[in-house]
Amino acid sequence: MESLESASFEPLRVSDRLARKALRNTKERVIEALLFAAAGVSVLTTVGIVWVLVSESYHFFTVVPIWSFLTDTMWTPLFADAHYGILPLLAGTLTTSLVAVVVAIPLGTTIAIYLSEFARPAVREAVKPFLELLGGIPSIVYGYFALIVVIPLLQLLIPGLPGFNMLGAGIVMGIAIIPYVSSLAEDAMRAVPMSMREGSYAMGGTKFQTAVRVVIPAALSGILSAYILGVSRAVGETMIVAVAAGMQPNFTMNPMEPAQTISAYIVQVALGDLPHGSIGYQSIFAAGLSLMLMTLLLNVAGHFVRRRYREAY
Amino acid sequence: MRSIDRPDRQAATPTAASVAGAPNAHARDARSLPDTPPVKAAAENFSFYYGQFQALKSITLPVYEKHVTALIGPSGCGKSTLLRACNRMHDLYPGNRYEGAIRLLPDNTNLLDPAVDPIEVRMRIGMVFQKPNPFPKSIYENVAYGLRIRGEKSRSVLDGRVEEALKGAALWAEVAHRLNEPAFALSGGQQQRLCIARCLATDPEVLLFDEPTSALDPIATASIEELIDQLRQKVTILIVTHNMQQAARVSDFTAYMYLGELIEFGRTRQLFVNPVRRETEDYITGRFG
Amino acid sequence: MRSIDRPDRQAATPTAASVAGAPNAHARDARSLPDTPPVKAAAENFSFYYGQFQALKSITLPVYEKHVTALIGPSGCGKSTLLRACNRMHDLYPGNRYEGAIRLLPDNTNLLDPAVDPIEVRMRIGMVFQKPNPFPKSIYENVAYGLRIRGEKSRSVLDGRVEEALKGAALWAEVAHRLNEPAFALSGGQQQRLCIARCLATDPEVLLFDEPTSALDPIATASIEELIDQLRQKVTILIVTHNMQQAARVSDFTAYMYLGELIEFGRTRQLFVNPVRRETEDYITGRFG
Amino acid sequence: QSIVKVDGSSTVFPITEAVAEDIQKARKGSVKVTVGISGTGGGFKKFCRGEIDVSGASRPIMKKEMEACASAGIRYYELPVAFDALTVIVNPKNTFVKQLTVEQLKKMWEPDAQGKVTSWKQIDSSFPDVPLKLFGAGSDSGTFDYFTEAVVGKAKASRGDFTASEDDNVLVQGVSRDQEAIGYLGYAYYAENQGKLRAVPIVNKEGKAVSPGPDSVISGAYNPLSRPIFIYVSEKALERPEVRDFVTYYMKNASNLATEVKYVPLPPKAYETAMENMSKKKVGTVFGGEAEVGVTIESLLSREAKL
Amino acid sequence: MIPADLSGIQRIIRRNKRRDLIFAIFGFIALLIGVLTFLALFLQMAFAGWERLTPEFFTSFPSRRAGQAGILSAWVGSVLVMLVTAVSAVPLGVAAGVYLEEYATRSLVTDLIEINVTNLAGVPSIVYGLLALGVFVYAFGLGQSILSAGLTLGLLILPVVIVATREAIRSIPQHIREGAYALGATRWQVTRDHIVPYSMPGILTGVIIGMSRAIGETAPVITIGALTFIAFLPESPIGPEFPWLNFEWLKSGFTVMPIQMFNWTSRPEEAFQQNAAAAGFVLVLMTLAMNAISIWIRYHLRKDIKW
Ligand SMILES: Nc1ncnc2c1ncn2[C@@H]1O[C@H](COP(=O)(O)OP(=O)(O)OP(=O)(O)O)[C@@H](O)[C@H]1O
Ligand SMILES: Nc1ncnc2c1ncn2[C@@H]1O[C@H](COP(=O)(O)OP(=O)(O)OP(=O)(O)O)[C@@H](O)[C@H]1O
Ligand SMILES: [Mg+2]
Ligand SMILES: [Mg+2]
Ligand SMILES: O=P([O-])([O-])[O-]
Repeated sequence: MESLESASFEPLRVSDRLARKALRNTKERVIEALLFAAAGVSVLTTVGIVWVLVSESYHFFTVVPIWSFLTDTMWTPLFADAHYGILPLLAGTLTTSLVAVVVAIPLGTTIAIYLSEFARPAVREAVKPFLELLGGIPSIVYGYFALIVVIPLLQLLIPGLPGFNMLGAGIVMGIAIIPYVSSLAEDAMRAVPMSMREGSYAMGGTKFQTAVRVVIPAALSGILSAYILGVSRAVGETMIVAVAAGMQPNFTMNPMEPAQTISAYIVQVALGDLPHGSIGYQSIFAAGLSLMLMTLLLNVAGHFVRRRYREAY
Repeated sequence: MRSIDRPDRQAATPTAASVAGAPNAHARDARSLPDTPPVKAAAENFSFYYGQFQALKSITLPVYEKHVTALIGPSGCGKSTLLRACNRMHDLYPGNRYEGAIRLLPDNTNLLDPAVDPIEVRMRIGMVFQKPNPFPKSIYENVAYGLRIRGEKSRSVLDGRVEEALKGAALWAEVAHRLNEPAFALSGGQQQRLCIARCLATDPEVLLFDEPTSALDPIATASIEELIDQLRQKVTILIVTHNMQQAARVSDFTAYMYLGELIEFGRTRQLFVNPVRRETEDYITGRFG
Repeated sequence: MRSIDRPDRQAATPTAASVAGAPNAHARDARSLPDTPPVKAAAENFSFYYGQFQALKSITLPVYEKHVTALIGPSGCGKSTLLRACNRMHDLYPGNRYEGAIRLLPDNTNLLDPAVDPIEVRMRIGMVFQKPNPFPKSIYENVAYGLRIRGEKSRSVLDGRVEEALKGAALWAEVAHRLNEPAFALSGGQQQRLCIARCLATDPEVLLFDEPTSALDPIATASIEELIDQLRQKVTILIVTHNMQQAARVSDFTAYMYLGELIEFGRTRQLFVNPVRRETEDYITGRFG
Repeated sequence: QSIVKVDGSSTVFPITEAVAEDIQKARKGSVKVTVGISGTGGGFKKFCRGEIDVSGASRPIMKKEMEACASAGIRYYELPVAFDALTVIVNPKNTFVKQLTVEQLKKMWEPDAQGKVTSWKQIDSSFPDVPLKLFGAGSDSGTFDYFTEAVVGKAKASRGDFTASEDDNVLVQGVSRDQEAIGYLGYAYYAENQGKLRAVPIVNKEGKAVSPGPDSVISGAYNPLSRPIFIYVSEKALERPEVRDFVTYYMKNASNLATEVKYVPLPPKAYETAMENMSKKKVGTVFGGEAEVGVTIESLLSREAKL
Repeated sequence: MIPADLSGIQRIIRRNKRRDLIFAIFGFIALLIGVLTFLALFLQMAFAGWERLTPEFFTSFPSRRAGQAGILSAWVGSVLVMLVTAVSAVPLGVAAGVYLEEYATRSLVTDLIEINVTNLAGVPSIVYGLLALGVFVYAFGLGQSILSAGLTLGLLILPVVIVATREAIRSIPQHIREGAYALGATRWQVTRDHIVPYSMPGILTGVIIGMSRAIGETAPVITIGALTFIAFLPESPIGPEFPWLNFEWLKSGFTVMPIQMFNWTSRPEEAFQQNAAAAGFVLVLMTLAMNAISIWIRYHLRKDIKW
């Protein structure tokens, strides 16, 4: 017994060891708490966003009945005959997004299929950085491009097209979101196991048949989430529409017309200086809240799509 | 030359020269001999390279019509490589190279000829993989797939062929009432039979099986083996298996491979009971591998 | 308390209650041997649960000081689980549960006691993994790491210990001139010896090896086995291996496990030549597993 | 660090920017100026919160803003810097609009027109029945206030369904690219883009159609759309040397710089009087906090002298 | 229909392969559209802004004379804002990522954080602008400063950094962790000595991608209110005496590259469009450079660590 205790190999006595352990534990705890706090910041951000949007909108909705906000077809909060109908902004947002999606989804999907199923690896590696760069270009630059290049071109093709219109803005926005769609869709397709493709090729399928009939259905959930992400980008995109779509809350779904989107309204107002607390100031938060709800809806939809079409391979 | 047709009498494979001179000689021979069936396909001095690495070394091997030929050998010996060469699966990946020939009878086409479209080869030869790989579609669409890519649109033709194929794969009874359910809802064994039905629907001349039961439980395995037993009446089968009992149970002929070479080929019974080569014997008795 | 040191006379492990009454064959086997060395560590009625699944069932097993004890048994029998319990590796993952005790002598600490800091356990017990897992740092830093986390900063002390450890792992000659190169530049066998040196640098009381050569080629394997043979002079070793030849070559004692239970424990020579239990014999002769 | 903070009117911005740029060059960076563009109203809001030192204004300070300033204890000097002619612009390809009366403008812009007046034909039966596309100043701008006052008769009374922008390029681009468009903006912005836009002559009180331009502004013929523009300087801020330096520099060079950026400068006398008022600490406005239309250069001069 | 003979099969193959070819052509065209748009955009700006891309362009302040205007205050502003962004987002994001991967056991709280991060990544940037307006500018009283803007963009890229960190950490094989733990390392030691260093390339890639996105963000910065003429630089972050740091610049007003470009785009004068093109070109080069760096890191730095 005696010999056992003295033969301790640990250079420290037990009490020292305990002290060290306690110290270590405190340090570990403190660090963990700090890291947790850092993770909590993201939650605080969300709380902050919701709090700002809801509290300012709350004041807004004490003045403006929700019903008229949702049904009025005019949005003139800053003018004498003030109307607070979100519909024109909503129509603008949806129309520009729709144009963008009509451009981005077919092109993005085609590119994704081409890169994932057709292109040689060398081509894929060479082209992908280009697409990434396309996705990295600031949206103000796209706005400039829409205004200076694309809309004048469109006016040549379509006589009578106004100088600001949703078509031009939407097309450029579509190009801007192609990379999001194509890279996510391609990732989804590449995640389809080779055995699935081999099954189709072994039946005598061509690349196109394999891609369309086997790979796409198998990657459907990933592809759909890519689409949803694209839509959600389009809905929230600001500078392109602010610069090129016109700044007029115009209740129309005709892409040939100028209109304002929710996000563009917010920047427009922010360009001036509305006094803190005025109804105009609050109106941008009400608009922001609508925008946030739309993207939230898309996020939730994405979540369910991923659930519903979870890859079973 | 006799060696090919008479695996039971002589050792191993024919010499390179014997096949090179008369590509379809064994076919003729096969027909001429009473105890071997006609040849449906044959590898002739077939070598294969994954980039620099030579995975198969001058393989010469006949596959007899409407019989089951099993490929056995330790892991990595090149069984899958040989099987997959038979429907040009290696074409899907860059850097692979074929040498020699694999001929399909009766038309004596060299499957590996660059002028032969791999799609044509694959339309004639079906393949069933190690892991069941049904498409993410309904049961019906899985079976109809091969017909659809051949351009068949008539619903009634499809219906008929799908039923026939499912019956052929001994799956009809189990799925007849739920053809529109997703294929993933089936059990592993059912999925594998579905993959077989998928091949049968297009009437392939040869069916390739790559360890078709290694991902399955014993009951599912038994049902697949039984199915293979029935299929041999209609179609030529080449099967890779690492389970020697299975090879013994289902095959008529067996080829033993080692390190990319064909060591011995013969009637299954004979090869298992009385192998000519010592390596084969070591492997079969479990002393090695 | 002498019983601790003399498992040959009494129960294999220190607390009389646990082992003395235990009906385990191995305890008796061990005792029956004339001159067993002192016990360094011992599992006592040790059970382990992955969530609901019980992976180890009341294991009682001594590990003798400065000897090599091998754990053998078919895949999934719980060898790695037992080994990893010895340095509380399971604490890293949620949902695992220990029952019983693993005691470390001479201080008779129950390693599994929640009050015992797993870090302390791991500082006393080193571990070498199946796949060599050097850190992506220089060779020097790999070996010095254990000392650094113990707060050692003096360069001269570190230099000395690193050299000593590398010599102990029979690696010094090969790497002395390139201590600052990345560890990944070494061959697999060298990497594994580096991992051993990494443990040796901190003077562990026990070294755990989990199939340390299964990812290595035969030459590297031989060098590791030779190293283990030298190490036994200095440190107590517990090694998992699925290679029975290896167990026979390197170990002094062997424990055969099956389905989470310890079937038999004894001197290696005796267990291999003349196993007490039939299951062990079946496994050793290759009739099973 | 002492920075002169200027904000407010986009109309005044070109002059202020010129002053800011030149003084920073002249003083080799020892004076630092920031110039924001929040519109006249936005500028006054900040000004009366004490956030800025100088506010540009394209209309006189209004009652509400005076009260806000008073309650915050902010007193200010009102310094006129130039005259501007609000210019009604159409696309050069628009051939049917030869001139417009104030009544016709009112028909287009009054709040009642919102959602109803959508065709040129509704303005004048001689005009074709093509869509009417309106571009105008944003609701936070002095230009907007002045235009609505002058045309509709009440400041800020305007329809809301038009392309409203604080950003004058949006108006230029919009009108220059659209044959059916009409808009209004500060003369300087028209002058810079004469090739792309056409200014519409406006029928004045005397019944004559007059085009905007330096001469018609000085003569007072271009009414009611000419107006003085100002800067307002906080009394307290003026005690700071850099602000005083900036304002003095502004007054000394306003005449030249206004011309350079295409405004109509005031007679030298006006700037001198303003400086005098400042040195005599005459704070406050010469306007009653009411919107006023048709202030001529002479009347402005006489009012200033009387402060 | 189903071919029985070889020629039938060959006919079908020919038809199927034609579709293959047609699609391949389409795919190639789609790819070209993407790549060509990029080139068109890039070259258009390069040609339009070429004359302005002189050294003076980078060392001059904005000016009313397009020919003399430069981007000095803009690029310095961008750099400073990015500095705040990086300093705020990187430690927070990495710490959060480390927490989620290395520390958190699955619980309601961590689920919440995870869902939250995913959702934040989908929140439009303009909404971050609103958050900043309500919280930083008004509630915290930080005003329209570099600090407000930097923090806003920091929050904006936080999800990107978190996700990149997590992915990088996840790619570290478990046996490396176990190796360190087996030596007796504490969780923090493992994190500090192994997890963070080994995931650095991945984290850096994510950070740079996030920063390249932040540097081009316009809308949230406009929402804070940064549309200003600024012709001087904020105080230097390096102070004259110990500790040689100066935090005055954080409170300074500012402008950034995209805002400067937007500003010029908004000018009606033709000459400013050239400046806008030149500024856009520089901005795109900046983001391209950042992307290129991240691609380089991905392909090269990661090669050094292979498991
Ligand atoms: N894609 C590949 N690239 C390079 N070498 C490969 C590739 N696939 C297989 N090999 C190698 O070719 C040899 C034969 O592989 P193959 O898969 O044909 O073996 P196998 O007999 O089917 O083995 P198993 O029983 O394990 O399936 C092996 O050495 C293998 O490592
Ligand atoms: N993390 C885990 N969660 C749940 N069960 C596990 C886990 N790890 C191992 N098991 C199960 O515990 C049992 C013992 O596993 P263990 O890894 O200890 O076996 P082993 O004897 O080391 O086998 P091998 O020789 O294959 O390494 C097995 O049935 C295994 O499936
Ligand atoms: Mg295989
Ligand atoms: Mg194990
Ligand atoms: O910017 P404004 O001059 O129109 O107020």
